[in-house]
Amino acid sequence: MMKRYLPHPLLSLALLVVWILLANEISAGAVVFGAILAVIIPLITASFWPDRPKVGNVIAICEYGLVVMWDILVANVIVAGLILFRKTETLESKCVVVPLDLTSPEAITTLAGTITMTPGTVTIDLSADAKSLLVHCLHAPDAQGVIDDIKDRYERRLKEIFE
Amino acid sequence: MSLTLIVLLPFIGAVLPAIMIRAGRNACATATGSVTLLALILLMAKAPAVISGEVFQVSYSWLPELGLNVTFFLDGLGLLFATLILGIGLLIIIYARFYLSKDDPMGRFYAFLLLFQGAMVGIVLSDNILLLLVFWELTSLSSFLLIGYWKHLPEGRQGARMALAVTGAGGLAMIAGMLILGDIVGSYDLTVILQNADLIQASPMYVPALVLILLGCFTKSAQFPFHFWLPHAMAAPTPVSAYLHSATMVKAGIFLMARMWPVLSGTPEWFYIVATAGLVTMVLGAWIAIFKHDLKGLLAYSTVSHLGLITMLLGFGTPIAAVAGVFHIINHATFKAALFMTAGIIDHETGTRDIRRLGGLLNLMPIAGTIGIISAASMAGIIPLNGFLSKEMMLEEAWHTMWLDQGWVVPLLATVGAIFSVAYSFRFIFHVWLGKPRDENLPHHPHDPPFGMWGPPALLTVLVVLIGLFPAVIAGPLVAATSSAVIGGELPEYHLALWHGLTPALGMSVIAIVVGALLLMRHGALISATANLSRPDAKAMFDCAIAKLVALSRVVSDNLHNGSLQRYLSVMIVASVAIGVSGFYAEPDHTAGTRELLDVSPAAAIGWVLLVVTSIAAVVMHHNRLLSLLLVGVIGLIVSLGFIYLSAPDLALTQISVEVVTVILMLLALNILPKETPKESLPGRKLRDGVVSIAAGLGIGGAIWAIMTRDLPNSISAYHLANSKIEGGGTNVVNVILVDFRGFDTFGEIIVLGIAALSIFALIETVTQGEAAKRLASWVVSNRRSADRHPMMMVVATRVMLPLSLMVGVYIFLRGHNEPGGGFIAGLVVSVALVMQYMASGFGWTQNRMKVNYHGMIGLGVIAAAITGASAWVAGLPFLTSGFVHVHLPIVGEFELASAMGFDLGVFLTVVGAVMLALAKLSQVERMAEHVDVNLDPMDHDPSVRIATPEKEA
Amino acid sequence: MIEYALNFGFVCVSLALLMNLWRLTMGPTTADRILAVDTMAINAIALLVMYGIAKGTAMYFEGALLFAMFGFVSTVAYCKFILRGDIIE
Amino acid sequence: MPFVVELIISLLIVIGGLFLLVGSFGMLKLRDLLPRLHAPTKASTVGVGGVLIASMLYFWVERGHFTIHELLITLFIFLTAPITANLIAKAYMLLNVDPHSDLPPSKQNEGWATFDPVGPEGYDPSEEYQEKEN
Amino acid sequence: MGDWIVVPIVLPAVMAALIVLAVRHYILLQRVFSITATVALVAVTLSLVIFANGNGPEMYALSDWPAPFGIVLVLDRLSAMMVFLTSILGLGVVLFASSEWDKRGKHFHALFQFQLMGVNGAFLTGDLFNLFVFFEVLLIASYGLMLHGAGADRLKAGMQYVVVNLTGSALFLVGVGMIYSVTGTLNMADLAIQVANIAPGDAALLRAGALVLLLVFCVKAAMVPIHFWLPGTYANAPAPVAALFAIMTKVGAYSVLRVYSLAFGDNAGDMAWLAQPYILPAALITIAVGMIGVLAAKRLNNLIAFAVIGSMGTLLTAIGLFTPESISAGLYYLLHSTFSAAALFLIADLVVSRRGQFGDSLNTAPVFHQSGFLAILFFIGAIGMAGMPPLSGFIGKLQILDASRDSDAMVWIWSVILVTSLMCIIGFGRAGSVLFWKSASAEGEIVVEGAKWPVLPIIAACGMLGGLFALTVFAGPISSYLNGTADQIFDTSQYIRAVLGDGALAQFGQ
Amino acid sequence: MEFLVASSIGLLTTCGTYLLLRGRTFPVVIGLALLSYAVNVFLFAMGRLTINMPPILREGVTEYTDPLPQALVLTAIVISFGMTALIVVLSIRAYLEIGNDHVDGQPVGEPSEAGDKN
Repeated sequence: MMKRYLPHPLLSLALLVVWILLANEISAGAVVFGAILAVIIPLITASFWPDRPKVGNVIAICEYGLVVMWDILVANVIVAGLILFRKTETLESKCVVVPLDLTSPEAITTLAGTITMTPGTVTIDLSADAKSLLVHCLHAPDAQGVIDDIKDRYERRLKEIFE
Repeated sequence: MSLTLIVLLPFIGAVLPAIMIRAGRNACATATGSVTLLALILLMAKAPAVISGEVFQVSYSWLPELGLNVTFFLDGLGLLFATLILGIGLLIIIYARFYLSKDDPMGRFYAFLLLFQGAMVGIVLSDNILLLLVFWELTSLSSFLLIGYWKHLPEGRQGARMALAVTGAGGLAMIAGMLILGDIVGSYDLTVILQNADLIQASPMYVPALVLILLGCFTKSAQFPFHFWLPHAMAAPTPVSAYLHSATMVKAGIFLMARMWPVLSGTPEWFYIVATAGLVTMVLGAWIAIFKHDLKGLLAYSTVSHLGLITMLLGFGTPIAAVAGVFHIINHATFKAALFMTAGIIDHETGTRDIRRLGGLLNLMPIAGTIGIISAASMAGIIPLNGFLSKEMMLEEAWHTMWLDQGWVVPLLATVGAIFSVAYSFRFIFHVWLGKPRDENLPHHPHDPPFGMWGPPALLTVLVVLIGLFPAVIAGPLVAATSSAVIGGELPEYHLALWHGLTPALGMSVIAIVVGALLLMRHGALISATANLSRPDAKAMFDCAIAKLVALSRVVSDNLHNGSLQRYLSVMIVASVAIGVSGFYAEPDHTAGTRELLDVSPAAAIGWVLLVVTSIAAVVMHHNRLLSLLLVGVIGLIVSLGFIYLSAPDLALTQISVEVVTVILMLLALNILPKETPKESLPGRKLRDGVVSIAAGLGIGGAIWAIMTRDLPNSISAYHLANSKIEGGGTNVVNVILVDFRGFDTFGEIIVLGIAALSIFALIETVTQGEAAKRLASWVVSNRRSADRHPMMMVVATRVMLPLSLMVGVYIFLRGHNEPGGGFIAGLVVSVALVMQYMASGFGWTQNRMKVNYHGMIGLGVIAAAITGASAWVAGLPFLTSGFVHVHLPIVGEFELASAMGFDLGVFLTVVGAVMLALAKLSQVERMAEHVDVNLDPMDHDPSVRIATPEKEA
Repeated sequence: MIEYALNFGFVCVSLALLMNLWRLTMGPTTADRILAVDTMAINAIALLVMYGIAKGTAMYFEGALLFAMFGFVSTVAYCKFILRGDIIE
Repeated sequence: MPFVVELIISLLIVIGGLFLLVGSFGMLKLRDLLPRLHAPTKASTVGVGGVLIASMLYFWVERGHFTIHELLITLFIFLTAPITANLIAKAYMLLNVDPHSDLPPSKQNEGWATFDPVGPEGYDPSEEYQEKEN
Repeated sequence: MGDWIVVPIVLPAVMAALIVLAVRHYILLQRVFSITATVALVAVTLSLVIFANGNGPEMYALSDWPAPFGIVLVLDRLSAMMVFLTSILGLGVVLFASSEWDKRGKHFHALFQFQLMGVNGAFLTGDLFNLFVFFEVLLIASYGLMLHGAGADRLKAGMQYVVVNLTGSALFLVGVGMIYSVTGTLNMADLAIQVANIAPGDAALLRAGALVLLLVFCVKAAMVPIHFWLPGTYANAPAPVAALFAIMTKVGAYSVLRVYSLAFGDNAGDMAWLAQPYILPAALITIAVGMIGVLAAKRLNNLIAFAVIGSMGTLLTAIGLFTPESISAGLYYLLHSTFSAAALFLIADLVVSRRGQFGDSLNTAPVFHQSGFLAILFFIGAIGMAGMPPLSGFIGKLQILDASRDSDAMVWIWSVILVTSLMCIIGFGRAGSVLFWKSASAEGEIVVEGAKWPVLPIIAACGMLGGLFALTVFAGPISSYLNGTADQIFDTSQYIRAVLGDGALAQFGQ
Repeated sequence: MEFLVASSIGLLTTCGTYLLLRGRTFPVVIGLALLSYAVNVFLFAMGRLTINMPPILREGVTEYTDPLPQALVLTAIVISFGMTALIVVLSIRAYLEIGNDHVDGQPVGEPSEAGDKN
């Protein structure tokens, strides 16, 4: 019953939030209407969401979010400095390969997205069997350090969230 | 009433032969003949009264505003011609029954013939010159059909076309002339016009009218210099020649000159044009006739000559000459019809019409011979036949006529004409009937034809003799009645008699006969003497002229319409700039505007720079198509930013949404099209295009500058602003205008979208046929392709975005009435969300999950909008009238429900349906070209599933 | 003070847009140009939001939202075109 | 309005503007596409983010009504920016990079997705599929 | 007439949507729907004509907004006549197409109904921008129909047609925009008042805008030098569509007549009869170009297409004179040329479909089936087109000549019309001779599979010719209706009163 | 500001027209797109330019820009979108059928290598 009419509770919740964000008010009307939509739209789009994702552990999500936020801020400043003050010739740009332990496509995508959003690294490709990420670093004298950083800071947490 | 019936009968009868032909040839001929006979009887019933001076008239209203009415009248002139037409027509019908072979479609022949007959009767009985024109042109058309009756003969076709062209041209000239005439008099009624001779001749438009009308007459009656078509019309079957060229069609011109004689004649212009043309035609026609070896050719030119004679008589402008003309009309009709039929008999019996192969036929076919000889003698003007009488009268008149103050010109030329006339008539007698057979190997062995063929000419020949012997008795009353109708006043003194004493005319006659006979005796020498004279071949000249005309037309037309879109567009653009500028400067009344201008903010200036650079770059780099597309996208972005800056949020939203979908469409297209535009424009071309474009830009820029610098006058939009909230129930005035004030525009607009999608669908559905399918089948993917079709990251992200986007779509839709948004933008948002799925996950996978039929959506959308509109009818209000209520629900609170939302929903559905249908269809072509199959997997590789068991969903 | 900040912001974004324009027209690769367009869209969003602050109205929010969404879609479409030729396969 | 809030808003706007500028400047300055790709991420994170937060604060404090829909834009950007970067990079690599000499190996069974096809040989995912009307 | 006024627009639209929604897979049902709808349309429009004949103009305010603020439809004698003509023509076309043509592509009937909707809307609307919308509806439907069944030549011609008309649409917006920018209105009746009271300094802009708009209308009406789209389009369009297009050019002519007599007529002060000096010479050249094309044509369909250009020139000449008499004559000719063009295109298709691989090229080919019967039809059609008696073309031309006698350009008009008539006669004579006569001298016989006696197409073609006969026989009553129409057009106060009420007339100086 | 808008419209028209006059379908389509931008802005500017006066009714606000041209432009944008879609598909269809994308009067079926003669 629940499964049938509310196939993705988390999605529905997210949509309700989105609706409130859109309507830009937290009123009874908005919530009711948002709730209706939050039920209907997942039903309509259910076929696009075949049995995934399995997400749990809200605390882990929040922790991950905060870590990423902080990293983004820091990395932004660093990269801004690189762009503004380093001569381009002295930048050690290179591609590094990050082998993956994650298997869920959602998790991989989130990881790749996180890598990109933290300035200084951009995910530019994935291996065909989705077991490695190709990451381009703007300035990475220490390639292995970057890989370790990624695996430690992000992948580990994502593993907790998704699996 | 019966007058109308006389005209109508042949037309009605024209249907009969086509039906009756199935009943056999005799039945067909009988039916046709009885129709004509009936008309003739009706006519004859009126003859006595007409001859005694009565005029019958009948009138029906047809197009009174124009003065075009169906009015007929019957006076002496009409009677004469109608009798000739119907009488000879009847004879021809009988004759043709026997003349036409079994292979000839007789039904068609009789139908055309009756059509023609009706048209001719119409001409001579019309009391309205516009009606007369109708019949006039009808004769041209029906004679076209008759002349071209033997359609397998090239001569027939060419002759028919030539006749149509010449007489048609004359007819057109006559239209103008008649209209002028009607304008002068103020009426198109012939009877009225005939009363107003003074008015007409005093009018400054007299000469143009005269010339135009005469053009019609001369072409129809084959007067010099329009005589050339007649001999070529001889390709028609002989009954046609006999009918058209003796008594009827060619006489139409004569008829009209006679008809108009009271009002047009008597002026020097009339005399010099008509008499001269007649004189020249008479002499020229006769001269040419001498050299014709074809029997019908000889007769044709003799007809030309005789028509010239009559024309000349009418041209003299004196009553007595007119009488002579009228008399000759009768005489010519009798002997010429008989002669044509005789020629037809000869042709029919011997299989040839070449005089050089004939001879001594009198012995073989005595009856036909007798008929032919008598008629030809009449044509030569031999006493005591009717031809002699009228020729005498003609010579008599010629004797008195001064031409440019010279007394000798006309008599001399008239005599010369008579000499030639005698020569060719005698030739017809001596070379055909008398002497020895010249060719023993004639196609057929000649003998007298059946009665049906010789009866009609025999009857006419009897008339020839009788009129000659007892002119006053037989023809007198008719001539008198006709002449008085022609002259329109008192008849002059004249005698229809064989003997007038020793007059100059008699002397001229004698000279003509003697010299003519001498000429014939020296015929061989004459032919060899003139063999080297260049004889302009009228047909060749005509053909050449037409060919030149056609070639010239082709040059003009083909060079003008060279198939180059560039030319068409540049002409159009130049024209629009020119007409706009000319309108602007038509009067120097423009004043510069006084509106206070806005300041330029730095951001606006930067936007402007962006726009300028990207626009120019789009032109400069247009050879790289992808790049130009990219640049267009940027321009769209800037334009929508501009809209936002300039207080038009709705526009900006629409612009950006449309932009994206357009880009996707164009990318789909570009995949098929070449990726580069070759550099093929020459510098001159570029310069020209540049000038044109700059002109267009300056024009439009100048216009908008002039507009923006002045204040807006009182606009109707003030009302929209004032009533949007109160009456329309929405605070977004633009949206209220769209769905309410001008909802009908939007209704049309969504239909445009729907049609576009349907057309796209239809266009692509046929791609599987013909050349396109072959090209697609042999398509080679040239570019390097990435290996992963559906990058995993993208797939995942777009799936997350789908519900979000739908949410946004709903949001945009719902707020449209009060805030920027609305059904259209929402529709595009949703479409784009769906397109994203197509792009990320592939067509097959997505399509399998879309349970929506886009066709249905379009239809549903339009119907939803229409039903919303029509629901106002229930309330007795006009289409699309919207209503709104404020609904109060617990928890949710108050919100507004407007019927306009139903309309907007229709918009939404149509937009989504149309966009998706178009894109889905277009992508189908791509797949056909790429030779790749659709993807059914959620993504190329799903690491969590560990391959090998691809999920399959319905 | 906010006004000055906004003006500064406008100048920054404007300059940024000009730089994007340079990249857009100069290339050298098509990918560069696509990147430039994408960045332009981002800058435009920022511009819109700042403009909304300057005018004190939330009316431009939807504009920004749609810019974000459509900017993404068109960029994806361009890239897909280069990658696969066929953007809906 | 409290001066502090005003200051914060102003600072956020200035920072956002600066990062936007730096992002575009980087795109201008860096030599090659892949490094350039790094630049706009600043614009899309801190640049736009700063401005959006400023906007939220401004409307909240200055106009007195709590606006949160800016977050939605942020959400969108966070969701989309990695994808665009990824795709642009892939497009660039496809045309300008040789996978064997310019890229490190994937160290896996299969190579980088842009260049090497996926899945077992011979598998045709589109069997049984019939195109519907649309 | 109330709500019935909007029915000629809504009925086809809904019917088209219904066809798409419900019966798009069933050609037979599509035909039934389409024909039924068209018959109903004929009935409705006929009653509109009858109503208009007995009453003054009537306004229908859509969405119930008072004019000039909302969109209005206006039913007067002119618009009633035009929608009636459209529906009659539509009936012929749909009958013709329902035999076989509609199967050669998709969505024929839906597009066809949308096309009718667009045309009817353009005739009925009293709003300048709404006119634009309906122009677009009818154009885009015509694009779809024109490309129906595809084929290389058709696609090539279609491309040109579409691009030219898109450019035209852009110009339309420019023109409307300029007019709005100085008058502040879109309603035609209101426009008439605003034009009469225009501020002197704004007049130049108004003139420029109005003339640009004129050019756009003339693009549709295929006036030289913006006629280029027509020959290729008409010659390559599917026959029933080409026949339907006979009304498309008339939309342009109608718009010229409507706008430039209402808003730029007698009361427009300095701008009175603004369009006249531009239209008249161009129209005469149009006739000449058309008839030169007739002479030059190497294909039957081209021949007819150029003849259509010529007839449009004649029509525009009459309209360009802007006198009650000339308008009345022009409208008569409009009716005539619609039927004759449609008839000729339909007949041409019957001929072409029987000539096998010879198609419509004017070359000698062997005899084909039913050539005798078709020759008669062609002959009648050609007579009509060339303006030969006794059919309505002659009467129409006569009326136009008659109406132009007081014009300064009388000599020009007369000589051009008459001389070109001759060219038309020669051209059609040559064509007919090649098609139907010369074949007798060629060997063999063409046998085309399936070309028997298609009932519906022949009925349709004969019906169109029947229209010519009806016009001829009932020339009197029709002309008196048209005279009334012309008077109504010239008495603009009737129209304005109907739309805006009595109060507005005070500003109009009447 | 007005001058910027006017010159932009002029420039867009010029560029659009120039591309419209090229001999291949794709530039023509691009040209039409530019032209329709120009015309849309033109029509929009009919209501004169205003800044920050969107026609969304608000309490206490009395000055709005002219909403009517905006509504007209909206309609025009949508219509030109439909038209563009159609012509894009048409250009593909014609290219597939004819084998080239000329619009400059080249004969059907033969790609031209020669320079532009017109």
